[in-house]
Order: sequence, then structure tokens, then C-alpha cells
Amino acid sequence: MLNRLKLAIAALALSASAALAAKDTITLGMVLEPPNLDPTAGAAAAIDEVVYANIFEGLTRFAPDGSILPALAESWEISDDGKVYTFTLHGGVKFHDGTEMDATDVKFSLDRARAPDSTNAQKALFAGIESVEALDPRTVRVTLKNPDGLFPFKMAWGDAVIVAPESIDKDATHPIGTGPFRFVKWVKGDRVEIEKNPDYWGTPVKLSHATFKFISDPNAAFAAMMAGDVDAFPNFPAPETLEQFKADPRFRVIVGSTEGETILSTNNKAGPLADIRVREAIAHAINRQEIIDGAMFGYGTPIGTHFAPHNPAYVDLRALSKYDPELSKKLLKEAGQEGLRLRLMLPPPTYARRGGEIVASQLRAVGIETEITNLEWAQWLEQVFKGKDYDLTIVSHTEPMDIGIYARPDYYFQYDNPAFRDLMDQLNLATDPTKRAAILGAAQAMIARDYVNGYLFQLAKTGVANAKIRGLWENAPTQANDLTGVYWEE
Amino acid sequence: MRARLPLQLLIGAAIFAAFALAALVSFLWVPHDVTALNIAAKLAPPSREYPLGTDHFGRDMLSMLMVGARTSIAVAILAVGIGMLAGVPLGLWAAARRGSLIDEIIMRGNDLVFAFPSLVIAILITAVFGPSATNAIIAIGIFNIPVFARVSRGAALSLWTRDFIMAARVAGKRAFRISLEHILPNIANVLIVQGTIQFSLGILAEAGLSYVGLGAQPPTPSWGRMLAEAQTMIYTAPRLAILPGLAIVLAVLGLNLMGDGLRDLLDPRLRRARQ
Amino acid sequence: MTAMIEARGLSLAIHGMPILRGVSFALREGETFGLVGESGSGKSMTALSLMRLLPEGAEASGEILLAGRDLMALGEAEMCDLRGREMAMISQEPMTALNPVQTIADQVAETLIVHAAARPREARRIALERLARVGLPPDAIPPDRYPHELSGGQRQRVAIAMAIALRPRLLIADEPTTALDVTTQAQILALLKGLVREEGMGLMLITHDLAVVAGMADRVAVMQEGRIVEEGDTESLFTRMRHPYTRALFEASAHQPERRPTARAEPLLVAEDVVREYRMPGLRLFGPAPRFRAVDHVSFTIHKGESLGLVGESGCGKSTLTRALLGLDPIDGGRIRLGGEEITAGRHMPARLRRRMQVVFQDPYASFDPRWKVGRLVAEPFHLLETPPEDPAARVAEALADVGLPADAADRYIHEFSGGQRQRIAIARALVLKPDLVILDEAVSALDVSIRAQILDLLADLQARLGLAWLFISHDLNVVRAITDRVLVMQAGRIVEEGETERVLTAPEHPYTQTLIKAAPQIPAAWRKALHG
Amino acid sequence: MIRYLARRLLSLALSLIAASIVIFAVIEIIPGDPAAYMLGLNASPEAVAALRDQLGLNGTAFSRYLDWAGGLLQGDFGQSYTYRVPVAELIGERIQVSLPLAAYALVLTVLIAFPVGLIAAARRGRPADWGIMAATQLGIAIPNFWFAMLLVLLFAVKLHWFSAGGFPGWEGGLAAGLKALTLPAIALALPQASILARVMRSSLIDTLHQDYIRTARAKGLTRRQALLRHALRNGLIPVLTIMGLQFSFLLAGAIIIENVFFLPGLGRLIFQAITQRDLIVVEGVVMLLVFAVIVVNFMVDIAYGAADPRLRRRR
Repeated sequence: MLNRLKLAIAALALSASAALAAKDTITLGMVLEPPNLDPTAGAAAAIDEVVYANIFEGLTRFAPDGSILPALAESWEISDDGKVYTFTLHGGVKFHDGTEMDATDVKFSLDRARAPDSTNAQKALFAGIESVEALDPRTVRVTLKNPDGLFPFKMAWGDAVIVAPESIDKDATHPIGTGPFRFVKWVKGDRVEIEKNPDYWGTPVKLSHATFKFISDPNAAFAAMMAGDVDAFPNFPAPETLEQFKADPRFRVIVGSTEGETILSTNNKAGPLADIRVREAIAHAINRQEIIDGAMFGYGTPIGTHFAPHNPAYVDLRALSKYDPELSKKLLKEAGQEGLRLRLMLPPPTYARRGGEIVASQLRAVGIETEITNLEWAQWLEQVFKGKDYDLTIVSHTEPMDIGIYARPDYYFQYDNPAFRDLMDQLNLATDPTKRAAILGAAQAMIARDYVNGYLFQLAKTGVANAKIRGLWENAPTQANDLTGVYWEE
Repeated sequence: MRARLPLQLLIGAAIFAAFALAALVSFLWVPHDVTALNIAAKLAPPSREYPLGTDHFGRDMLSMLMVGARTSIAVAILAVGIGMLAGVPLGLWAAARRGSLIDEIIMRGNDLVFAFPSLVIAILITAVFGPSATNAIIAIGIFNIPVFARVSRGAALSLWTRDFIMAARVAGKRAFRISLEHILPNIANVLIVQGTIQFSLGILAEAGLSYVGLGAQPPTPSWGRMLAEAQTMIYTAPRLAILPGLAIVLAVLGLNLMGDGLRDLLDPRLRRARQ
Repeated sequence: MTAMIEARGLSLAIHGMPILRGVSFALREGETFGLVGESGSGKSMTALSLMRLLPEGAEASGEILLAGRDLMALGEAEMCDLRGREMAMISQEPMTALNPVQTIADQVAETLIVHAAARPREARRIALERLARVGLPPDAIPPDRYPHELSGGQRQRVAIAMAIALRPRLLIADEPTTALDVTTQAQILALLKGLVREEGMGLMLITHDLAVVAGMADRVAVMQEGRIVEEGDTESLFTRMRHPYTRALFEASAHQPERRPTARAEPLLVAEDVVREYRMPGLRLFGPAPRFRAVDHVSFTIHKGESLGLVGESGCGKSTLTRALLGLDPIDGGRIRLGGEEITAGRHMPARLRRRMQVVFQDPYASFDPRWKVGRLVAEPFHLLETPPEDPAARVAEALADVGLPADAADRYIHEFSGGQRQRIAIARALVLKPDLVILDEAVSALDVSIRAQILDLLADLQARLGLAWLFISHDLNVVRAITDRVLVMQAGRIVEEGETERVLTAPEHPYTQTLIKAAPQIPAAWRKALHG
Repeated sequence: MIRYLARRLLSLALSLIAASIVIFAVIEIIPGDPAAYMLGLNASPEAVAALRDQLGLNGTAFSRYLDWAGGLLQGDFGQSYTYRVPVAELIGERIQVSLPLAAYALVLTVLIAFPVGLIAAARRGRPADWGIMAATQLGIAIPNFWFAMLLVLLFAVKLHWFSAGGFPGWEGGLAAGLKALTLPAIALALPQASILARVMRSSLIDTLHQDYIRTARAKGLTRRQALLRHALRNGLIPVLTIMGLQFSFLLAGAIIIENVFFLPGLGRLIFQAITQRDLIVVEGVVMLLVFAVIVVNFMVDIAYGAADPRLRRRR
């Protein structure tokens, strides 16, 4: 019996000592597992949430507040006509497999992304590039077709990270980047592990090892957080439990904003919905605050147009579509559309499934019957996004500064307004901030007055983390879990 | 042993009757309209107005459970219907032509369907053809067919060797008429017992499918979906998760007790002992 | 001699239903005590009461003294110690009495092991010796065989070996040979007789067959409805038979209905070289699987109005032949013609041909659909008529009357009738279309002696009145003697002897028929004469 | 015996082929295009077309079936559309969770069901039997995902005895792996143990009514001895079939439990594959599950032969 006792004490001592040394490993919870780990060949947000700023780096990068910072490019000059960007790169930067990172890699990455057969999800970012020249190992000159003030912003996207020709084919399953963390292993369906990159060119990170754990079931996420299996859950899927975590000293709830404009997308070419009075009637039937309280338990800011409220150029147009059921009934009678029956397609996220039920009951109150169909992402993309075979749907557009989609008539809500396309062209040419803000304001007002969609709310970033963790992003200017600044406070 | 028999049947029948009644009543009258959301009154504790409180959308739990009973019972009973209508004739046909090619094909087909993981295929069907109550009925129904085919074939086979079947053949009747007039009535009690079991399994399967979001779609309430939605609020409002779970358990328990009671009531061994 | 086992005022009720009403008897060392009675008289329950292995809900009272010890007062543990060591039992159904998944040697050795009378190796040696003693020597029947590989007779021998493993003082044999063939029955009874003599055991033999008791028992008791109505040593009981029930029992078992010969020369059913084979589940992967010939070139003729008997032991092919005659199974050779028209298997047998031939089965409880009313059951053959009869109910009532049943029987369900009444309904069903030929497949074997006599009288009367012919299949020579004009003796698929019944049964020519007749137990002629004299 | 084995193997092969045809046909008619899903919301049509070609999604159905079926024979289940790794590798990873989980649950099922079934049969009609029957009724009625939820809340969230889910992998040692599978195994085992206990009880009760039990009692065996030495072995035969069915169900039926405990098992793999329209993975996993069921049935047949001598030589 004695030796068993000794063993027990030893074990206890061992585990205790580990806790004393400052904790430098972290387990992060994520809802969706990335299909692969190559951000330049897939659009799934989950890929960037693992690799952005951790494993891969671009010429520039997003700061936590959304502004653009230099990354692999130390600095850059813009020619007078705004068409030519000359980037000077940091010296002594190596890829995780030891190969040097220099101008040729930048040229390779940009040419590969803009090639005709490229499978890069955001090819539009590179459409403006005329040519890419590697003048010397540390300088790259990029010539644009016409001036584009947003180019550094575009190069900060996850899809524009710099990759090496030697390692590109294996990046999908064994990513090789220049970032402060190196890829360790990926147990499919369970977790991805990364560790500190000892010979990182920039400021060293405080964490030695990080694990991204994939938990899709909200209840499992809640249980994992409470049981301490997961240290932080940046995008926590169950807003209804946040009160619980706020009340518990072990945890901290981090609430911020995202680039996700959550809208009731309306098929502008689907029969009665082509009539603006019907779209306006729908807009007035919506009570935004009730949706935010019911679906997201209060997390989310109402919006009147397709623009992020925390963006300086935001114009508050909620009055145009204020909640007025009587007005919407009058408009429906005018348009001769009493007893309208519409199909409401809902993708998987909770904002859609729960929001959808609330919207359905609000529309029912003004006499519009809706038939709800829950779809998986694959089906939603096929039937709604590509097939445009829908009346209403609810989706959150989480790409930053994406008001430009209203200029594409083939886009799934089929809004075709030449005037709006002119505004977008002017915007591309403008580099002066005040001028850009004015154009953006006019654009926001146009789509609000045309009642193209029902603008609901800006998706909030609701994260939960262990109270002792510091450095996690509050807002989500882009889809990412930047661990570079994260550490345990002891 | 015999004294206990009616008790099991009575309790089971009573429990299940309560649910069936609730489902029927819900067609005519429901305390609160389940389609109208009332976010202001969400998560209200049980009160006179809301006997079982409200859910996270402010809907009355009692009404949700009543209408939910309608979905569960409808899906389960129609699935049993599919199983019986397709399975029993196959079983009888295989038994009538035992040992022949038909028997072999039907039995091999049965084994094949049994070999498929029923839950996985049900999820595939409902996910593929769009989640809805009808698709759930078809998905669950398909896997009832081999069960009834096998049960009816087994029961029929043991009857075919009996003398009164030979007497019927001597009276010039052929396999089809014999199956209809003699075999079917005599295996009816086995089918009833199996029916109640498949009925209860159907309720569990529907709950499972709705739990993963593939059963009846909103605004039709279903116990499985209520359970899934209430899960994350189990700490703040355990009532939301306990009630639907309890409803499922009681409905299935009632049916199984009824099944057991029926089996004892109709079991020939016991019946002869009672004569 | 002190009584080895004695019952005093033994009464028994199961779920309140009285079964035994004050049974008393005594059995001395080395004596064979016969307990005879019809089914339901309580004889098996008496045996189970002695062993105290009664079913649930049974309340027994009275005393059972085994060498002075009252078993009723003993606890379960003490009874377990007695069972198998002091007293043992063998039952009626050899096919299900043995554990199918244990070898016969293990099952016999278990009696010794359970009573810690020997260690396993020693127990096996004794078991082999006991098996040899009951006629299953290890070299002939390997001891590690399983029960399903043995015949009914051999299994009963294993059961006996198990019972006498510890040389008990009393062996209770409850209808030990009822399920066996006549020849096997004779061997088993001889074995039991030998054991009693050599091992000095007391034997309590329970049976419904007076002839078996006459040949075996030193003393006999006759039971009726839970009471012993008469008791005495065998010869005096048989020759005097004071109690009316004993006398009625004796009369019924020897009953000969008077019959007027109605056979006519005109042939009705002619079978020529009929052959029927079964495919055996062979072991060889390729090549034709070996075939078992159940009916081997059988030829015979049934004339109009004739009563033809077919006798043979189980497994001789009787029922296969019956199915072939009824056209239910195809035949592999030869031809069967009914009234000149050829019978072909199952499907394509024309209704007008099938109308001329019907059948009555052995088990009254299995030959009726429990969910049908009697009226509909009897009317089932109407399916063979092109046009349904104008007044079916009347035809059914007439058929029921023919067999002595009231017309209202038609509205009742079959489970409301006794075994005898059910056989009458079966006959009514067979006669409703007035067929020319009725095949009676062991039609009376399942009935008690008294009821059997009534049915035989009914059959004789019907044949006389309706002039129909029948083929009477049975394994019981007395029944065949009572009811048939001519008889065929069948062995292993072949007709070994044919001829006028009285001639065949008194002066058999074929050796197999001779052994058959010798094996059938008979009440000694002297006793029968003494009774009538 | 050889002829029987040959016939059984032939029917096994036929069933597999038939199963593969059925699976391929069912999945062929699925709407939803994996390529579109992979490229996401704002993907351009040419990119989607390029990817479709890359993944070999074009070509006639029949030719694709032949490639797939041909591949199966050499253990090549094809390439996963979403993960872009061989499906066999994915399955290899996931089976390390599903197989031990199914085995663990079956062991628990048997450990609970056998004694309980035995006691219920031995004391049939008496309070113990009554109590057990009521308990098993409840066991069958409780949906296992609800029970799993309650287990997590009690043992993981409140008592911290077990983790709320996830699977550390077997490198961390057998104990760690088993610990992670304990709660899911219990959740799976509860309904199965209740079913098996009831089957065990009714099979034993039927056997106790047989004549050879009375013969054993007449030989002097006590009630318990008769039950253990004779009834048990005969009663086990029908129980074997049910256990065979249960094992194959546990392998595939854990789909919801794996979600609740976020275990990287076959269930979750196929669930994700269905939602992501990763058709090749769906086909591979279903084929594997069907193969497992058929093999398990085959083994149960062989076990029959061992348990019941009557079936042995006659075939």
C-alpha cells in the first residue's frame, strides 16, 4: 500500500509544478474546421482563422482596429499617378522550411493569384495588377492598370499572403509560411497544432504552442468551455450562454464588431419582389431590435444599409426602413399583394436559423406568409447563391468593405442599377479619404432608398476566454485569430 | 405472472393515450399560437398563463409540446405504416415461396437494407432531399420494411407447416389466398406487438433526426428540435431541455409498456394456459 | 415388506383447479406398480408430486413417505439431494428431454458430479458403464455424440441411463414409450423390466395403454379424474374388473365396431410404381447431392367403398405417400390415377378431381385455423365448386349432423370443443362435398381410448351409409384390425405385405410384419376369456 | 462445412457488390456541388469549373463507378474533395475512435445486460424481475443524445471527473484514450444494455420452460444449477444475433453521440461529409460500415456453429 501512496504524491507534485511555470500553451475553440490550410486556394473563413498572421504573412496586414500595417513589406512608395507601388521587403526573412523569402517569392505569389486558371477565391483583388517586377531580392515594383488607393488594403487580405514555389503544392495539408508560428500537425475532424517559430524575422511571440480545436455543436462548445478543455473561443456559437460566462470569475466575455453585415437578402427579380413597394413593405415589417434580442440575445448593432457602423464612412439610414407594420400593410395593399407567399431559405448559422423564425413571424404579422427551408451551406450555395432559386434568405457578408457587390448585376440578389456602378467606378479612382467617404455615403443612401435588401444588424464578435488570457482581438476587421500578441497573465 | 399483465398494458395505454389526446386536441385548440413569437416574454417561468413557462422565443412550452406530439406521433405512425404495407406482403410472399428464388431475393434484399446504417442513411436522405417531416417519414419508413418483412416471414413460416394450411391446400386454395385468409389473421398479433415497438423506435428516430435539424422544419414544433435548441440554455433554463426530453421518454415508455402488455395478452403460450 | 414409497391422501390443486383428490397407494421394493388412466386423469401430476417438481401455482397436501421419511416436510435442498439419488424420473418426450448442446456422456456423468458421488474422470467411467448397461455400448454409439444425432429410442435409453446413474430405489416412468414405435417400445419395456429385476429398483410405470400395463406391472391402479378407482395385483384386476370405469376402459380398447363390407370391385384409386425422393443436404461441394428415397416403387389399388389400411412405423414413408396421393407434392416416378384420371402435383390439379378426395389429420388441435368459426371451417372445401352452393349453411348443418354435432356448433370457435368433437368436425369438413375417397392420416392416434371407440363407430356407420372408400393410415394394429378390410404393411418406403386384414394380422408372411405383430403389447387371451366367461 | 462456407462467402461478396451499386446510385442523385462549396461565397464561375475538373467530377456516372469500385478492391477509397487527402487515410484516423468506442460500449452492454438478464430470469415474476423490467423499459425509452447531455453536465461540467468531450488520441496512452471514451460509451451502452437484458431474460425464460430443464431438476440439480449449467448456454444462442446487430449499430449509430462529445469518429466524418457534399467520403464510409455489418453477421453465423452442435455437421 505504501508504494502506491508514494506514487500518488509524486504524480500530484508533478502536475502542480507544471501549473507554477507561466503557462505558454493555449487551446482555441473554433466552430468550423477548415477544408484545407492554403488561404490562397480556398475561401472558407476557417482557413484564415487558423493561418492568418500566425503561419502566413502578406506584404501588409490588418491591425486589430482594422487599419493596415506593414508586414513582409517594410515600406512602400506610390507613384504620383497612383499606378505604381514599389515595396521594399524586410531582409533575412526565411520560410519555415528554411528557404529564403525574397522578391521572387512575392512575384510568384501575385502572378499565381492573378493567373487566368488560378483557383484563388478573391481573384478580383489582383484584377487591377498590370505587372509585377522583382527589381532586386528586397524590392518589388507592382504596376496597376489604373490608380487604386485601396491596393495596400487589398494586399492585407488572407488570400494575398506570400507563398514559396518550392512548398506551394503541400500548403493545403502542410502549410509553409513566414509567420511567427510553424505548423505541427492536423488531426482531421479534431484539431490543428502550431508551435513557436524559433527563427522568426519579427518580434518573437510569447506562446510556445497553440491548438485550434473544432467544436461545431454549440452545446459541446459550452460544455468544453465550462469544463476547461478549451482556453478561449473567439467566435462563441451560443450567445444565449454569455450571461453565464460573465457571471463566472474564471472567464472573460470579449464583445467586439465584425465586418459581417447580416441582411435579409431579397431576390430583386423574383416576381412580386421586383416591385419596390413590396420590398419597402418588407423593410417596414422588420423589427430589428426584436431579431437581435431573440436570435443573438442582444449582441449586434442594427444597420440601415449594407455598411459596417464602426467604419468612419458609415451613414445612419435606419429611419428609411423604420419598423411600421401599418405602413407595410398599406404598401402591400397598394401593390395589390395581399396574401403574398414567399420562400425563405436559411443557411446553417444560428443568426440565420433563429433570425429566420423571428423574421417569418414578423412578416406573418403584416400578412406575408413565408415557407422556411433549412439548407446546408453546399445546398445554399448551389440553389440560392448560384441558382438564384429563392425569394428571401438571411446571410452575413463578413468580407470587409464589400459594398462593391451591389455593382454586380449577376450577384445573387440581382440588383441592376447603372448609377450605382458609376459611383463604384468613381470610388476606385478616388484616393483622397474625404472624397471616398462622400462617394461611400451616396452609395449607402442609394441601396437603402432602393430597398434592395432588408438590412438587419451588424454581426457582433462574441468571444469567451479564460480571464488570465491577454492580447486576443476584440473586433474582427478580417476573419482571423491573430495569436502574435496573445499571452497568459500570471 | 398473469395478474400483472393488464397493469402493464393499462399504464402504457394510459400514458400513450394522454399524448395522443394532446396531439388531437392541438388540432382544435392550443393555449397559445405556436407560430407567434413573443420575444419580450422569452424564458418566462411557469405561471398561470404559461403553465410550463415559455421558450427562448417566448412561445408557450405546453402548446409547443402538444403540437410537437402531433409531429412525433404522425411521423412515427406513418413510418410504421410504410413498414407494414411494404414489409408484410414481402414477408408473406417469401414464406409462401420458401426456399425458392423469390424467398432468396427478398431475404438477401432484407439483409442488404439491414446492413445499411439506418441513422446514417436517414440523415443522408433528409439532408439530400431537404429536411422535412415527409422526408423523415420516408427515411424511417424504409428501415421499418425489412423489420416487418423478417417478422412476418418468420411467423408465417411456422404456420405453413401446420395441418390446417394443408387442409386449405387440399380444399384447392393456392398460396395467395391461403396467405390472405389463414396466414395474415394468425400473425396479426405478432405484427401488432412489432408495430408498437417500431412505433416507439420511430419516435426516437424522429427525435434524433430533428435533434440534428433534419426532421420537421420550423415553424412546426418538434420535440427533437426543441431539445437541440434548449441544450445550450440548460444552465439558465433547464426546464427547456428537461420537458421535451421527458415527453420523448414518456411517449416511448408508454408505447413499449403497451407493446409488452399486448405481447403477454396475445402470446399463445399464455393464452392456452389461461383456457 | 415395508412399503418403499407410500402416498397417503395426496391432493393437488393448480391455480385453484383441483387435480388430485386424495390419492393413496404404496409401492414395495423391487415391485413394478402400474398407474393407468386416460389423459387428464392426473397420473402425470401424481408422479410430479412424488418428485415435488410441480409447476407454479400448485398447492399439494397429504403425505408422501419414502422409506418412512415424509417428503412433503422436506426443504428444497433436501429434496434436491434425494432426486437422482433415491428416486428418479423419465418423461414422455425423448426428443426434448435431453440438453441439445451437451454430449450424452456429460449429461449422464452430471448426475454423479452434482451429487458429489465421484470426481469428473471417475464419473465419466461410470457414465460409460451405465450407457452400456442400457444398450448404448461406447463402441456402437460414441459417448461424445449429441442428442440430435440419436433416434427417439436411443435418447430414451440415455434418459434411463441418467436416471439410474446412482442406482435409485425408485424409478418413475411417465408414459416412457408413448412417443415411440411399437418395436422400439417393446425393447425399452424389456430394458426397464431387466433393470427392475437386476438392480432391485421399484418402478412406477404410468401409461394410458392397458396392454402395456398388463405385460409389465405386478400391481395396477386405475385413475379417473384425480382418484384411484380400483387397485389390485394385475391378473386379479384384469380378470375381475369390479369398477364400471375399468370395465368401460377395457371394452373401449378392444372395441370392434360392426361393419358391413361395402367394398365393390370397381377400382377407385390406382398407384403404380410411385417413387418420391428428397435431396439430402450433402457434404460434397460438387456433383449430385445424395438422394433419400422415401417412397420406393409403391403400387396398390383402393376400390370404391373399400376400407384399406396402411400400417408402418414412423419414418417408413406413410406421410410422404399421403402428400403424393393428395397431389400436394410432385412424384419422381410412377403414376397415380383417381377414377381413371391422373393426379399431378399441387397447382394444376383440377378442382373436379380434387373434389373426389379429402383428408383428416392426426392432431385435432393443429388442423383448424383458431380464428375461424366452425361453420366457415367446414365450408372451406366449397372453394372447389365452380358455383358456390345455393344454401351453404344448410349443407354445413347437414354435414355436422352426419357426425353427430348440433347445427349451432357452426357459430362457435374451435377452441370451445374437446379433442373428440374436433375430430368429428374434421370428418364433417372432409365429407361436406361427398368425396369418393377420404384419407385418414393417424386420425384417432391422438384420442383417448373411449373417444377413439366412438369415432371408429362413426366412421363405420358413415362408410355404410355413404358408401365412400378410405385409406386408414395408422401405426396401431388394433385400430387397423377394427376398421379396415384389407391392409398394406410398409417398411422403409416399400410395401412389404398386402392382404385381407384378418389374414395378415393372424398369419403374417413377411418377417417384418411378424416382428411388428409380436412387438405389439396384447392383453393375455386367458384374462380376456376369464373376463367374458 | 466447406460447402456452407463457400456459399456464405459468395453471398457475402454479392451483397457487397449490390451495396456498392446502391450507395453509388443514391449518392449520384444528390444535388449540391462540392466544388462550389469549397470556393465559397464570392467565387467566380471559372474557378469553380477549374476545380470540378481537377477533382474529376466530370465524366459519365458509369465510368466514375468503375473507377471507384475498382479502387475499393485495392483499398483506395479515392480522394476527399474537401480535405484533398486519400479517404482511406481519413477513415484510418477516424476508425481509431469509432472502433474502440463501439467495442467499449459493447463490453459495457454485455457486462450490464448479462447479470441483469440472468437475475431477472432467475427471479421471474418476483419484485427483482419487476424492478429490472421497469428499469430496462426506461433505459430503452431515454434518447441516448439526451442522456449524453445529462452525463456531460453532471460528470464534466459539474464534477470535472471527465472532459466534456474531444479525443486526445492514443499516443497519450491507453488510459487517457479510454477515459475520453468513457462517457460516450456509457451513453451508447444504456439503451443497448436494456435491449440485450430483455432479450437475455426472455430467451432464458423460454429455455427454462424446456423439458431438459425438468430432466436436470429430476437428476437433483437445484434451480440455480439448472439455470447456469443448462439454460444459460442454450439461452445464449439468440442473444448472439442481437449482439451482432448491436455491434454494427454501435459502429454507425454513434453519429449523434460523436457530435455531442465532438469525437473525431466515423459518425462525425460522415455527417460533415454529407453537409459538405464530400460525396466520395460518404460513399467510402458507408461502404466500410456495410462491410463491417456483413462481416459481423458472418462471424455471428460461425459462432452459432460453435455454440449449437445441431448446426455444426448438418450443413
